[in-house]
Amino acid sequence: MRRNIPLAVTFVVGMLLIVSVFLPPIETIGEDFGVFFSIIAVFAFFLGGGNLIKVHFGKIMKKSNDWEFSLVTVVGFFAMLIIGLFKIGAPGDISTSVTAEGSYFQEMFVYLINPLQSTMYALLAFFVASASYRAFRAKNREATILLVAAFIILLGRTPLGMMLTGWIPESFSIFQVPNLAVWIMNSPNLAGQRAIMIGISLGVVAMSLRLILGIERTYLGGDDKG
Amino acid sequence: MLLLTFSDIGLIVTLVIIAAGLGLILKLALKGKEIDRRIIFIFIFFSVASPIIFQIKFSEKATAVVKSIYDKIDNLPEGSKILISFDFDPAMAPEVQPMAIVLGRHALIKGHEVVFMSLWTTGQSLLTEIINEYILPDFPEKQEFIDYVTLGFKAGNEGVLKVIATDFKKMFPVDNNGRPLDSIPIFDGVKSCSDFDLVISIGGGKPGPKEWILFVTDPSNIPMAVGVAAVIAPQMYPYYPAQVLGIMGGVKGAAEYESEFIGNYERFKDMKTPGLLTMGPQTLAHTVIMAFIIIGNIIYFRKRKKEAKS
Amino acid sequence: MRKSSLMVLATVATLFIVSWIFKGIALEDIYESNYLQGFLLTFSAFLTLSIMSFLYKDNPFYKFSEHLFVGVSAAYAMVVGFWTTIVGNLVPRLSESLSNFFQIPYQEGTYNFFYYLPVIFGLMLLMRLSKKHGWMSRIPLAFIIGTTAGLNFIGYLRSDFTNQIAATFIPLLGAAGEWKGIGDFFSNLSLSAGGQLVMMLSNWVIFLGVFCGLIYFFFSREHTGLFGKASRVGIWILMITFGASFGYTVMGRISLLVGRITFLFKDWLGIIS
Amino acid sequence: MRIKYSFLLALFLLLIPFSALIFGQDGAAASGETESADSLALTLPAPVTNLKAINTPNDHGHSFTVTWDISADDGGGLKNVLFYRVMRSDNPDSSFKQRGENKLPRGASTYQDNGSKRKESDDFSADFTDFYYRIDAITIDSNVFSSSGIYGPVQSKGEWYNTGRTPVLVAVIIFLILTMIFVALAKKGADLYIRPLAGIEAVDDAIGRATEMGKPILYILGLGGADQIATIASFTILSRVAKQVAEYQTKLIVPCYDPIVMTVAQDIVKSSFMDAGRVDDYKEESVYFVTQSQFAYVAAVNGTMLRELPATNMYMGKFYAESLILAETGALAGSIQISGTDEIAQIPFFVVACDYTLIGEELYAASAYLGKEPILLGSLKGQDMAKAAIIVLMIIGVVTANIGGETLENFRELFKVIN
Repeated sequence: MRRNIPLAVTFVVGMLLIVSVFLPPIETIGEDFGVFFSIIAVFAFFLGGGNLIKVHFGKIMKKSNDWEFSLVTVVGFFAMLIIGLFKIGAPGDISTSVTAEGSYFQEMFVYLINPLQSTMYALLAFFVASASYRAFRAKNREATILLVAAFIILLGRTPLGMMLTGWIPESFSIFQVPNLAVWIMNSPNLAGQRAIMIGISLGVVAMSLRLILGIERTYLGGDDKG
Repeated sequence: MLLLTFSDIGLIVTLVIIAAGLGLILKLALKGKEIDRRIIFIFIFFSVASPIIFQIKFSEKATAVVKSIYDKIDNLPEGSKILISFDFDPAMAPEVQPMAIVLGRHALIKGHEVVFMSLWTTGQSLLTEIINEYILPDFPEKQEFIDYVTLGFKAGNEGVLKVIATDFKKMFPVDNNGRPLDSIPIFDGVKSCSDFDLVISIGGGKPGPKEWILFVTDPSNIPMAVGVAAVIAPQMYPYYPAQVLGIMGGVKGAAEYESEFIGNYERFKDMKTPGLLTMGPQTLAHTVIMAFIIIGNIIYFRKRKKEAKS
Repeated sequence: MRKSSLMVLATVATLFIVSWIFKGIALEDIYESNYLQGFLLTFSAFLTLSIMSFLYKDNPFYKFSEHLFVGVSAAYAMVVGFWTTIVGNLVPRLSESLSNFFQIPYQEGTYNFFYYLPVIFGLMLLMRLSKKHGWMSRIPLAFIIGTTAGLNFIGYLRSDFTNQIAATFIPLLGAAGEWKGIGDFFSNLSLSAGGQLVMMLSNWVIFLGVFCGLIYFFFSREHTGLFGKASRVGIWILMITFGASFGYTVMGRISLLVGRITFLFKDWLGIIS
Repeated sequence: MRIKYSFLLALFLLLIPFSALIFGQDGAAASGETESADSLALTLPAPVTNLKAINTPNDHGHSFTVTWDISADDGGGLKNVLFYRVMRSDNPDSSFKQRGENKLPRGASTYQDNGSKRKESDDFSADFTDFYYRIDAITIDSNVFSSSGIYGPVQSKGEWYNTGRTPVLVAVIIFLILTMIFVALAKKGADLYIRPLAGIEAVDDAIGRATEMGKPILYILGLGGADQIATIASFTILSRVAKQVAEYQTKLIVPCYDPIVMTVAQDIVKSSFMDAGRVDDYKEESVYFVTQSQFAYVAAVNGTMLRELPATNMYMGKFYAESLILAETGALAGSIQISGTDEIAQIPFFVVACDYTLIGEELYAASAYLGKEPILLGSLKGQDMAKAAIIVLMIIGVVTANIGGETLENFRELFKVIN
């Protein structure tokens, strides 16, 4: 029972959406359901925020490792929540956008969230280097192909590529590294991407069907009472 | 006397440090010792930061696709008519604006008569900015209407192209300032796009280089060159070399052109080259990454040899 | 805390306070509240460096930034969700008085009552906090998953996958009109990057690449014999794809770092113009 | 043998909808315009002829499809027609207004006039109400134009079934039947082979390794919400992992990016522990919410990796730019890493930085692999049949592409119909 109702809901909703494509009067139901989803997601914020506070409060109470930093999280969380919900420092009345220029909420974004997130993102520059060093090794045939493809593309994006292979005559110009790099991007790379994409599309269709038919039901957890 | 600029010193110091560091690591690598990743991180930070601080540029050797544009402009007889269309917006500008600047300079210094225009609404202000702030200050001797003219933006997307392919003055009866084209010397003898010796479109969206090729230059066999954002470049290659004589792809393409240009024109040796400047950190970082890939493989094979022995 | 870490903490704090003062003085002519602006900039720089310090090893500065980031960003997402979804989407459809309170236009519509459905589902989701009725939270989940499955099933069947297949229909001898007969082909034979041979080669590689790639993804057949060989070629194509995509992305990643370093040296330290 | 027949049957069935599409298509009006007008004379152009407006078929009403023959001076004659304007009124004599924001370019001969379905809207276009249409052929000067005769009255109405999408319906039904056949076969106990996947086999080893080392397992569900198929696939993998973890009594850490995903993950882990009969070992804090901000989440997970030093990291689901940050930090912590995503742009980073990677489709197949339930395996088999059909179609497509341009266009067109 506790498992069958949800299964039935999934089936009905899934089928309804499939059928709606063929029935003009309910054609837009998919969009409406999308909005519904985002509304449900906001309710889930209570669960998420509650869980976050619970975890960090727990750490503070127990004085477990690094509890001082949990305090930072909790203070930051509530400060931002209050600033945002009451639109503190907003340049106009309640109808101004919460991210309006000059509001404290936006200032927090510009001076706090933005540097943090762009620096986190920029760490990738370091990690592409360390990953290249660690993983591009000619251990076997596949790894060698991976290595060579990456190396040619890298070389093609520096002046070195042209310096090393610029002497190759026009009638063999495909072997000039920059040209070769373009060719790899346009041909084998394209083929690989396409094969993966077709596979994914097919997988999504099959997986969706398994979900609607209730063949795949692990996401519902067990038949327990919890 | 040896005259070294600030950035020359920076370049030398940077290269020496990186080379020495890599040499040291190579020595360790030959013993089969793995490198701590923090060392790689330091190299990356250094190779990105120092070109920014010292404004380091590396000279690029132009690839054939870029060189052919350069040669075309260089070899056209003085007084040839060139049409340059700025088909981009501010979002795309960092990538393609360097091309617009260097092409404008090159065309003017060769004494060609240049016509600037744009198919994008936002192109108008970019056009004015690029011409007035970057190109003209270097050419005080050039006169508007005789050496160059700005037609500005014209709405209508491909529609504009279809018309100017056969009749230029119908679409542009007057220039940017309202001056009739008939009274502009450059347009003496220009009826349609076919009367230009070269058409260049710089952009990456729609309408852009692709539309120029399809509607104007390919049907009328007009020499055409394009400059595009890096992501678009692969889509342009099928047109090369039959329909377009050359392609500049992304900042790299711009940098190659700049390098070729400043290498050949003493007067512009010290000009601002945004393309080459952007490529500085890229080139150094890419080279360092490649060096580490090679070192990684040396270590791997050394280790395998050792294991095979024992 | 050990003495050495206290020393580090004190040094870092002093450095940033000094930087704050200098920045404040430097900004005197630009901003009215120059010390506040100076603090904000310095603090941004501190956060930037704290995150970067993670590359060396985990440390208290990173922990501080990380925990601050988590708290503030979690609240950020919730606040934006509240204003855009609840106030932006739900309120104008359900309550005129609340719409007036938030000063947004009330959207009258015949089917607005449907919007109680997500509210009910949302409340059911919260039921999981109760031990007895916790199972009810599975109903909204089932609704979400049903929606996902339905939309994806029909969406992928209709567009993605048919488009991808259709794109593979390429002429193996070159585009229409380009094939000028075998004599012409041989007399112009070259490995030039824009030449016909290379173009043909590309088309063959794309076709065979997709073919072998798909073979690789076969689950219910043993990959042996001819099938196995094709599947092996499939892996190679995939490996080229991965290597090339990786190499291609490096440029974009370096640009990100350029952005951060420019912030540090230009906006904060003012070393470069 | 049975399998072989069903294979052929499946192949055949799958080919039907696509061929059905050939008949379902309607020829799109293509207007070949090559020359441009050379005279600018502002004489009135010839008006359009043969104007018709009909209720747009296969929709929910409030829409008309207007067609006409282009003006004699569009592309020929005086060549002075540059635009068309579709005008509508509820009165045959007056108050015609332009429909749509922009004029139509020359050469256009059809327009779909969609009005709003909402009564409150200014653009509301009521069903079962008389409307009249007129087309203006406009020259370069928008004040110089000639109008066609008035067509009408015409009424719009809605339909219940979209006949244009019948081919999709056929495809849907066939997919359903296909899956059912193989699931039924599987239930009857047909021996279904599946080839080994290294990434899947590594899961068991990785859990064993974690147990031996006494270190935790970190499971990341990705950045997708519960509305992503990849996330749902990840749920099923998590449930297997959790079951084994419960049996081996290893520690499991699941930091979540999305609150809904967190609730589902909590349910899954808890019931897996129950299934394993170790409900007392279930710790609520093992599945927790972090934040719904990409890089803050990564920052926190990175910290967790270096502080907890998990023996195994699993990344399954939807990942974006953070993929490499996570995988490299995990490698630094010395963990064995297994990943799987359907985000094509991120697969390369996982392949490079992780020990095992499930590429795209393999992620969805993983649940069937781990469960070894015949039903799931049957559905995998059905999926492979579809793949075989695609390969056949591809070959046919390439062959037609080489026969000639027109055949190719027709064949390609057949795929465009599914909309």
